[in-house]
Parts: sequence; C-alpha cells; structure tokens
Amino acid sequence: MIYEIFHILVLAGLVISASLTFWFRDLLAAVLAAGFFSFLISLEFYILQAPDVAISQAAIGAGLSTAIFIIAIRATGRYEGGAP
Amino acid sequence: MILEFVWTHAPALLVAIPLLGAFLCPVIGKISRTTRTAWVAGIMLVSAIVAFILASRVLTEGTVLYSFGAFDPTLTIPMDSGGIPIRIIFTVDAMSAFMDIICATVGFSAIAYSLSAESRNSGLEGYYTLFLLMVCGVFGMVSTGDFFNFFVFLEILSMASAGIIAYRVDGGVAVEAAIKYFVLSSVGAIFVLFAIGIYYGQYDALNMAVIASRIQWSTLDMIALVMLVAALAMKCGAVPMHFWTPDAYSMAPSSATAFLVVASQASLYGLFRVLFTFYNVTLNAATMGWIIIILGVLSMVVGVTMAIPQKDVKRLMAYHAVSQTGYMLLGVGVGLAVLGNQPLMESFGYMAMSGGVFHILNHALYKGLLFLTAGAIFYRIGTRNLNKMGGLGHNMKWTMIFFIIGALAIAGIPPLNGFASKLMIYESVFIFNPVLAIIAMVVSILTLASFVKVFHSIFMGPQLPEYAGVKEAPPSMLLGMGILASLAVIFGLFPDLVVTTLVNPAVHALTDQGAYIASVLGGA
Amino acid sequence: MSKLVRFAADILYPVVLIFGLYIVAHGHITPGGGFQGGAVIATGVALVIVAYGYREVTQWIGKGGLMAREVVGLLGFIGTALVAFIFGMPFFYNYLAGQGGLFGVPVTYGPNPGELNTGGTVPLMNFAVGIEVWGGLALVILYLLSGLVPHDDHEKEGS
Amino acid sequence: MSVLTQTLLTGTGYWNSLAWILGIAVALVIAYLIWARGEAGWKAGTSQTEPFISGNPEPQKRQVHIPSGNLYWGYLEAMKGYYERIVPLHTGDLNDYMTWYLSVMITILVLVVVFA
Amino acid sequence: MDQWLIAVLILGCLMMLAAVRLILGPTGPDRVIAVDTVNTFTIAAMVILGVVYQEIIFVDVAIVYGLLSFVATLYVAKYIGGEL
Amino acid sequence: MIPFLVTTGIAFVGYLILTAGSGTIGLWSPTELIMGIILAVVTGVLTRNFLCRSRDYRLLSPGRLLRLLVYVPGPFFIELTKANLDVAYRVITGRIRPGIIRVRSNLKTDLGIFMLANSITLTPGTLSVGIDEKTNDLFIHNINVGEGDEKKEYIESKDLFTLVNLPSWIRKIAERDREGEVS
Amino acid sequence: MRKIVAGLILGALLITFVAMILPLEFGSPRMSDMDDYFIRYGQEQTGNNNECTAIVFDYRGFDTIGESTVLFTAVIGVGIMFRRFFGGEEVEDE
Amino acid sequence: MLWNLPYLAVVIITVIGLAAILLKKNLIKMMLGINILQSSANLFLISLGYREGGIAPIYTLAPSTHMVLPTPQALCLTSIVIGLATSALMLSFAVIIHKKYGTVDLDQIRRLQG
Amino acid sequence: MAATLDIITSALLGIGVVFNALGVIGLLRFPDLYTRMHATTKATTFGSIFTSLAVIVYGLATFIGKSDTQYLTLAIHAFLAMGMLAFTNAVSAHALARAAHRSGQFPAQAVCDRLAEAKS
Repeated sequence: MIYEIFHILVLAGLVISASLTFWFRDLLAAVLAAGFFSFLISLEFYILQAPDVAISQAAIGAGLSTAIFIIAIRATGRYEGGAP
Repeated sequence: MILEFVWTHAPALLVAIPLLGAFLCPVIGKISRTTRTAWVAGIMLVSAIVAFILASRVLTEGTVLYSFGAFDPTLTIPMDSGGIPIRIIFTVDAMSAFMDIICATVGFSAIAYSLSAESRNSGLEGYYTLFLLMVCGVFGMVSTGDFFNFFVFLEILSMASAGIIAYRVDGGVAVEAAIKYFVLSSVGAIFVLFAIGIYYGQYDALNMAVIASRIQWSTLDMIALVMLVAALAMKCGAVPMHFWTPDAYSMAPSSATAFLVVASQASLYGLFRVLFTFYNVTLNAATMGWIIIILGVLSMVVGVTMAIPQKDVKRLMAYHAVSQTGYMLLGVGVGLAVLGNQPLMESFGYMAMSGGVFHILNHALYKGLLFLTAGAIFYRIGTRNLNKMGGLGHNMKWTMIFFIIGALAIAGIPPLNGFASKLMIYESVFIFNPVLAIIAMVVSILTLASFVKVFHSIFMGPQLPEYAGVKEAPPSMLLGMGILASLAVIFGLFPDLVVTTLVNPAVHALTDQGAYIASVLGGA
Repeated sequence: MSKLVRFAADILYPVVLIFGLYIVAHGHITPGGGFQGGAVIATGVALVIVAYGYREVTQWIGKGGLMAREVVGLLGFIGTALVAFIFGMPFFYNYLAGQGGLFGVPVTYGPNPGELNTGGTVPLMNFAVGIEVWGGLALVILYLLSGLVPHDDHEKEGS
Repeated sequence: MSVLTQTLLTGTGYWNSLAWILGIAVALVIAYLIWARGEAGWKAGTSQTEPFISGNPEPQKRQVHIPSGNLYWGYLEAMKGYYERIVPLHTGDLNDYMTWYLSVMITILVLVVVFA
Repeated sequence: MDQWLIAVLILGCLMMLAAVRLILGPTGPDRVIAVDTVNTFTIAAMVILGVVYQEIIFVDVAIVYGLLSFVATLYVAKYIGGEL
Repeated sequence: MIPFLVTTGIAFVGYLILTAGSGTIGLWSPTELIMGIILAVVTGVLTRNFLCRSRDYRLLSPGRLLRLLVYVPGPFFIELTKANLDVAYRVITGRIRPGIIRVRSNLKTDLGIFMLANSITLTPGTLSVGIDEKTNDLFIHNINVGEGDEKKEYIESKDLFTLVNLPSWIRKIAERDREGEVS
Repeated sequence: MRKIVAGLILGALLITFVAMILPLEFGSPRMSDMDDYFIRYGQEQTGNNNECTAIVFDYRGFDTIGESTVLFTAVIGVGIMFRRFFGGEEVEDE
Repeated sequence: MLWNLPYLAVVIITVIGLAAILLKKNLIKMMLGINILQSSANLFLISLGYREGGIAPIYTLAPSTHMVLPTPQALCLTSIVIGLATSALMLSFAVIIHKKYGTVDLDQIRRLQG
Repeated sequence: MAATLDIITSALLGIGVVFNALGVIGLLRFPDLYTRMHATTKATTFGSIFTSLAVIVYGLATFIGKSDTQYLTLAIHAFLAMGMLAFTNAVSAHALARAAHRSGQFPAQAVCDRLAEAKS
C-alpha cells in the first residue's frame, strides 16, 4: 500500500516536472526541471526493477545531459524569446 | 577459400566491413591524403563486392539467413522459447538483395566521385567516416530481420545523414537544413520505438518473421501500423511531409546527396516491409492501398509543380526526387490495393509492383547521376543559381552528355531506364484506375519540361564571359558519373534482364508473406 | 572555479575513475556494464574540465588521445566479435564461455554472488565499450566547449 | 543470352532490346549521312566562326543569354492561383513541418480506424 | 519492515515539496538548490529501497548518483557565475 | 614515481573496499585481487598528476591518517550535530542576522584549506562563499553574525566553532607539526 | 491558428495513446516466452549472472555495436561541426 | 491496484513532449521536448517488461527467481545511448546556428523556404 | 534481536527524516538564497547521513546475525554513498554560493558583506 502510494507520487512528480520543463521560459530553469525529471525517471526505473537502466539514466541524465544543455544555453542564450 | 568464407559469412561482412572502415578512417586520415583515399575507395569496393556476392547467393539459393552468435539452429530457435528466435537474424531475401545492389552501386559511384569533388574541404576524414557509416546503415536496414535492429540502423543512418548534410558549415544554411531533417527524423524514430514497444508487449518478439506470423488486426496493431507508416513515409519524403527533402538535398555535398536518395529509399523499403511482410492480408488492404496511392499522387503532382519555378538547381532536382518517390508509392500502392485478390493481382497487381520496385533502382541511378552532374557544375563555377548559369556546354562536354542521359531518363524518354519502369506503372495503373495513369503521364511531361528548362539554362546559349576559363570536371568525378550513366543506358536497353532476374523475385518476396515466415521459422 | 573546487576535482577524479572501472569490470555480475561505466568515467573527465576550464585541460587531455581511445574501444569491440571467424564460428559467437581459462570458468547455476572470470567474451566487450564511451562522451563535451572559445579562424570567417 | 533479347511484357506494351538497338543504329547511320553531306571548308579562327546577323555587330553574350527565370513565364502566370496557394505552404518553419507530420499521422489513423 | 517504506514515502513527499521551490524560486541559484535537495533525497531513497528489495547491488546506483549529480551542479554553478 | 605509487595504492584500496565480501582470501577472491591490481595501475598511470598535484604526501603518515579518521566521526560530527540543531532552531523561529565576514585561516596547504572550508560549510551556521586565492582567507556567510563581528576586519577561524577547536585539529592533520615552523 | 491546430492534434494523439494503453495490463506481460528462456538458460549459456548484460552483449550483441556506432557517429558529427577551417572553403550562394 | 498508471504517465509525458515540439519556438526548448519524448519511450519499454512482484534479472543471492523481463531493459539501454547521441548532435547544430544566424528562434531560421 | 534492530533503525530513520523535513521547510521559508542554502546543505546532509546510518546498522547487524557477506557489502556501499553525499554536498554548496555571489546576488538583510568590499 505504502509502496504504491510512493510509486504514484513518483509518477505524479514525473508529470509535474515534464510540464515544468514545458512551462518555464527561463531556459536554465527548464534545464533544471529536465534534470529533476531525469532524477525521477531514474528512481522510477529503480522502482520498476531495472538497475542497469537506472545507472545508465543516472549517469546520462544527471551528469552529462545537463552539462551539454548548459553549454548549449551558454552558447545560445538564456531566455526563450529574448531577455525578459 | 576466401570466396567460400565470404560466401558463408556475407551478411555479417556486409555490415562489418563498412563499420571497420569507418572506425579506422579517423586514424588513417591522419597519415596522408593518398592513404585515406585508397582506404576509403578500397573499403567501398570490397563492401560492394560483398554485396554482389550476397545478392548472387540470394538469387541462387533463396533467402539467406545469418544468425549472429550461433551456428546451431537450436540455439537460435530453441525448443522451449515458444518458437521465437532469441538472437538477431539477418534475413536477406530477394528484396533486400535488390536494395543491397542499389546501395553498393550508388555508394561506389558517389565515393569515386567524392574523392576529387570534396578535396577542397577541411575535415575530410569525418566526411568519409560519415559516408561509410551511411553505407553501413543502409546495408543494415535493408538486410536485417530483427525489428529493433532495424531501428538502430535507422538511427545510424539518420544521424550520419544529418552530419553529412551539415558538413559545409559556413553560412549556416546547411546546418539549418540538417537540423530540420534531424529533428523530424528523430521524432519519427521515437514513434518507431513506440511501435516496437507495442509489438513487443503483445507478442514478446522482436523478430520480423515472428511478428508477421502472429499478427492480428487488434487496436494495438492498428496504432503500430499507423506510427510506422507515418514515420517511414516521412523519412522517404511523401508529400505532406516532404518539406525536409528539398532543404536537405540541396544543402548536402553533391556526392552525399546522391547517396541520400538511396538512404530515403531504404526507408521506403522499410515501409514496404511493414506493409507487405508484417500485415499483408490481415491488413485492410484496399484502405491502406488507397492511402499509399493518395500519398503517391500528391507527391508526384506537388513535387513536380514545385520543381518548375525553382532557381536553385539542386533544389529543383530535390523536388523531382519527391515526385519520383510518388511513382514508387503509386505502383506499390496499386499492388497493395488489390493484394488479397489473386486474379486482379495476376492481371495487373504484380506488374504495378514490379514497376514501382524497378523504379526504385532506376531512380537511384538517374537521380544520383543528376545530382552528381549538378555537383560537378557547382565544383567548377561555384554557384547553384540557374539564373547565373549559361553556356557551359562549350566547356563541360562530358558533364553535358551525362546530364542529358539523366534528364531523359527521369523524364521517361525511351530507350533509357526511366521509360521501362514508367511504362510498367502506366499500363498496370491504367487498368486499375485510368485517372491515376493520366496524372502520372502529365507529371512525366512536366518533368520533361522542367528538365528542358534546366538543360537550356545550364548548357545552352552563348558562352558567358565569366565562365570562359571553366574546365571539364576531374576524372574521378567523371568516373563516378560514368558508372551511373552507363548503367542507366544498359538498364534502359535491356530492362528485361533486370526485371526477370532482380525485380520479379523481389516483388514475389515482398508479397509472399508465408515464404518469408517459413524461411525463418522453418516449415509450417 | 575556485581553489576548493579544483582540489575536490583532483581528489574525486581518481575515485570516479576507479569506480567507473569497477562498474565496467563487474558488468556481468552486478548492474552496470561497459556503457554505464564509460559514462561515469566520462563524467569524471567532465568534472576535471569544469574545474579547470577548457584551455588548461586541453593541455593535459588532448582530443587526439580521446579520439584514439574511442577508436581503440570500437576496434576492440568489433575485433572481439571478428575473432570468432578465426575459430570458424559466426560473427559475435561467444567463443570463450564455458571453455575454461580466462573468463571461461563455468558458473554455478542459480542464485550466487558471481565470479569475475565468467562470461566469455562479455567482459572483454564491456571493457571495449567502456573505453569507447569514455573517449566519446568526453570528446563531445570538449568539442561543445571549443565552440564557446573563439578561435582566430572562427572570428575571421564568422562574418 | 536469351534474357538480353527477350521482350519485356508490360501487359500491352512492347519492349524489345534488339529493336531498340537496331533503331539506334539506323538513327546513327542517318546522322552520319547528314553529317557527311556537309562541306569540308570550315576553318577555326577565321571569320567563319562569327555569327552573321544581318550585317549588324554581334551583341554582347550577356544580352543573348536567357536566364532561367524568364523561361516558362507563361506557364507560371497561368498557374498563378495554384502557386499562390502551394508555395506559402513551404514555410521553412520547423513547427509547421512537425504539425504536418503529426496531422498526416492522425489522418491515416482516422482513415484506418473508420474503414477497418 | 514498514519503517523503511514509511521513510521512503516521506522522502518522496519532501521531494515534491522541494519542487515547490523549483517552481517559485525567483532566481537561478534558488532552483539549483531545490534540484540539489531533490537529488540528496533521491540518493537517500535509493539507499533505503535497496534494503526494502533486499538487493545489495542496487546501492551502486545511489553511489553513481552521488558522484555524478555533483558535476551537473558544478556546470550550472559555473554558468551562473559567468565563468563558462 | 611516488605519485604513481600513491595513486595506485589509494585506487587499490578503493577497489578493495568496493568489492569487499566477494571471496575467501580475507574478504576477497583471488580474481578480484588481480583485477584490482590491474585497474589500480591503470588509474595510477592516468591520474597520478591529479591526485598528487601538490606533491604533498603528509597525509600518508599513519599518525595523521589516524587523526583524520578520528576527526570525521569525532569533533566534526559533534559540531555537525550542534549546527543542525541550530539550523532547526532558526528554521522554526526564523530568527536570523546574516552577513558575509572574512575569516583568517592561517592554513597554507590546499588540503588544510579544503578541509576547513568544508567543515565550515557543513558546520555552525556558516557557509563558505569565497576564498582569497593568495592568502587563503575564507569569506563566510554567517546566518547569525555575532554582535560586533561586523565591525571587525576579520575574525579568527577558531572563534567560529564553540564546542571543539576544529582549526587546530585540521592543522594537526594537514599542516606542519609545530606551528612555529609555519612561515 | 497554430495553437488551435496543435491543440487538435495533441488531443487526437492523447486519445490515440490512451487507446494504446487500455488493452495493456501493467504488471503482467501478455506473453513472456522469449524472456523466460533468457531467464532460465541465460546463465548457463553465457556465464553471466546479470541477464541484462547477457542480452546486451551476447544474445543481442549486434544491437550493441550499432549503439556504439551511433555514439561514434554523434562524436564525428559534433567534431565536424566544430572543426577548424582552412582557406578555400566552398562558399554558399543564395 | 496500480492499474495502468505508469502507462498513463507515459501518455501524458509524451503529449507534453510533443506539445513542446509543436508549439515552442526556441530550438533548445524543442530539444528538451525531444529529450522528454525519448525518456517516455524508454519508460514505456520498461513498463512493458515489469512483472508484479518480480526482482531484477540478476542472479545474486536475492530471495526468489521470479524476475522481470530482461529484454526491454536491454533495448532501453540502447535507446538511452541513442537519445544522448541525438541530443549532443542536435545541440551542436543549435550552437552553430546561433553562431551564424545570431538567434535560435525558429521564426528566423527560415532561409530555406519555397 | 530483530525487535531491537527495528527500534534502532526506526529511530535513526526518524531522526534523518525529521532533519530532511527541516531542511525542506527552511528551503521554503527562508528569505534569500544564502540562508536557504544553510538549511538545505546542513540539514539534508545530516538527515541523509542518518538514513544511511540506519541502513549501515541494519546491514552490519544482519551480517553479524546471518554471517552473510552480501549484507556487509550493503553496509559498505551505503557508507560510500553517504561519504560521497557529504563530500559533494559541501563542495557544490560552496561552488553555488560563490557563483551566486559572482552573478551579483547579495545576501538580503545582511549586516556586512566583506566579499563585495574585497572585490571592489
């Protein structure tokens, strides 16, 4: 029972963070929300008994993907549709 | 000894050799230019030879199976796995062999052409690496028998294509084309992945033959079919989703464009494989056939009408590529529409499909040739704008001859290869529905008109003063063009040779779902 | 970054490296494998890059070396698979499993904590993929960062 | 060898390679005959090579040249209504590309479900 | 064994609460610390879940996480500090 | 050579910790040991210039290592607990008086300043915000600046800690033995 | 206009996907013949305790080389994007 | 108990990702959308392979041998790598586009049209 | 034995969760960045150390009870995770605070700011 509630919580968090990624106009915040999404999806893989995939997603989503996106933001521009 | 070895392991070598070449290319490119040239040409030649050997084996022995990692068939399809192959199996039937031959031919010509065409650019080892990876991707896509493997090679192909489209960075327009192509194709690939998930969830299998043998017409199968058809039709450039085609084809280096045509045809192959091998008669064939026909007709009309007012020569040819893809879709769609009906199939269905499939080969040849000539002109005068060209026939005679061959072939003028396949499509489609055949003929006439314009504005007219010093294209470019041009002429003169040896087996391999399943799963 | 971060990066880089290698080496008995371990090590390289900056790091970790690492990894992978031809086996045949000797010790069936020297060609391929991913992902970061540092050439042809 | 000379059957069409080779050979012979009837007095570098336009001086090459944009003007003018609709569809906007792709997917889905 | 699950559940709820700061946070660094907090909780939850599943090998995922999310934070910090 | 040996040794120890419980030679199986040596050598070759960048091998002496091992669960943990209680108090009451102050550390080595900064960050209501790269002075954000502290140019580091004198511990671990030698 | 079209498309896709998940059942796969085979025989055939790795590197090893190639392709592509140019580059024309 | 909630999450995330692709004008934002879409595909695959009460497909000293299906995990690993490679290549394109055009707004990246 | 273990682990988990909760409350409640960082860095690190300690205690106790080495591995790996967590949290908090200060974000209601003075 508790386990299912936790599972549902993580799924809800996934949906919320995905919509945050869509919603933020500040790209830095959007990337952070994507990082949050990545944490949660890794936790979800963990819950679904896929530790290999969880490690992979952790290494990619937590470390490298965020880093690459940050570099790209630095090279392009921080705000969607010009500075506020 | 070596021949026997290659004969046995041809499907594995087909992918392994370009891969090995690509992996070593960045290292060997550092040594010297000649080494790199020799390496790339040698690798491409060897893989072309392997492809031909594989094709001859397929044509003599029937479908060739190669399972990775096991000799013993019981290890591949063990007794207690529910009859599902547990390893990746390469299933090379006649259709795959047909596509392999196209890829080998055009790939070799384009490599030969690019040896001098791209010599003025920087970063060449990357270019050749990506080219070999594209070759590898096409080979893998057309010969694999495992659906997830198909997805992986699709990604390799689209990624290498995107890299090669963006190869000439400066100006940024090429990168823009690449990003459009790449975003579209990666979203398409994600939908393919969803479809794979659906099949896996239902049948617990990834092998194409197993999926084909178990498929029903449930809701999930319908959704998977739609996802696959939309994604693959988008990647081969059918009309409402063709927007990336002119961008990408016009901005890529010319030798790569010639091969991109083959790459999009590999997606076409995937489309046919899904429609015919997976679903076949379980499909509501008339509906799906008409959908494909409508896509094809739209492609033909919109492609050719958009081509006429273009000013950029490669963009114009790219729209023609869209239009010619429409012919293939039309031919095969007519075949699909009458699939379940054996008498109609006998009377015109097989003929229409032969026309469509034969057109794949012809299109790869002449469209590759046209793109290569456009590249040769660009190489010499540095512009692609038709308004600035003129009078080049005085300087570039061989290029002009090759261009004439290609233009006449695409317009369907006898005795070149375009005519043979178009004739087959017209006549069989005319029996099915006369309106479609008339549309196809009108499109053909418009194609001819458009190429007359191109020919006139590039080669005809007085010799312009700024192009007085233009020389003929270098010999290796002429070699690449010459191979394709001579093949176009030969196939035009002896179409029956190709149709009986290559195309008809391919068509029968496509339509005969039972044989495909039986060749993998054995008997039953 | 400040001195503290640089010092932390110095300490953490060997830790990350040995941990990544542990994941690679134990790919066939615990979760992990070539790709995951390689990604961990590549992240370690990214850590050094972020602590010291692009210009300084490229003097220690060259692009050529990383590219060589990647090519060696890929060649090792495909080579391991191709060696099967020498034994007359098909491509990707696991010719070491169950043969005894290096990596070929037969496993005890059923739940057990696992031995390192089992798995046939799988550990070799794990290492090859690990090296490849290490080089590849670190190269991606370096290349992307080089886009931020204006070269003289880029300045000129930027117009 | 028989495949080389066989007739390609397309239902109603007729395509024999021998006939085509024969036809090409005849055409080449005719062309040679016409060519052989010409006079042999042509020399390069003389005033023979210059065009004779009613005695007027030769216009600039640039003026004789017809750029491709001027070709098919009539056709484009006649089809103006069509082109005014179809060309703006090619917006070059990536969002539009995606919209087209997904809408085609939805359309196919609706068709398949309705006619299933 | 319930205490482990309850702790995990509470950690999940705290994660969602930290996401509130991710939404509200007026500046970039505020969001970064929110993500950092989530990250810490994820690691704690993973370690505890390892006990819940009685699978020791799962804890490796948490170590990977602890090592690698640090890198993402550093990249973001470097970007915010204007040094990248 | 020494950096290589040091790094290899540390990597080997790390590998042994990671694989503890795998076999019968002590806690390890023979294959793990062999693989550990190989991987440790690889690590040593690749990262010797990172771990031993400052060529400072003081921490290798057993006395200092022992002190480090005592320091982390001992004084450091006590301060940590106290700091957390403090933070809990402030979270609940919301009574804060923040400010950034300068702390004179008098530490010379990288390891010392690193340990001090981390101790400060994790312990009493303080957070290291910046570092003066030349003099090794730390800039500290204090959640509750003491009365009168904002007037001073700098404060001594030991004044920050109330229960245990952490800076002197760090000095014993990371710096030279006698304070007189510091020059 | 664009928003309306996009909304319609997204709504239709939502319905499609919901239709896609309705027949599925979370937690109990419909068929698991192939995977049961992997679980039962994977350990003795390949000597891997980790069945996932056994599949990745042995049964479906060819996929993995494709995967590595994808990564390699990306690296080469990124390298081409950020290469240094030398003179005499081909020029674009508009 | 849990019904099809993970699948439902997959659906919603997919639609959000597609919405980002359809509506957002910023290239980087679009790429974040593609990233999310890719993750949702991975989650779909993994959910397909989950078996109620199963353990991870690794033979340790775990209590039972009722394991979840291993094949989707293998597929998912491949797909994650592909997703990362895709992101890297796309972002490098975006960086070059910004360098040449001075913007990443899709309304202005339209030199190729007609 | 088992009951004692349950009580000990419950107590440790309880402490950890309480401190984590305090950290989150501080994160939500405090007025500016630096004070929030105080809350999260210290409290969540401390809380996570305690939850990990619960796991370590559980692992060691089971190891001693059953003499099954995998529980020893559990304890060691949990310890490593804990160590990594404490180490990286401290450093990343420093890096973040420094970056925020560099980006021109100064502490609210501050009585003094020596760093800004030193820089100017």
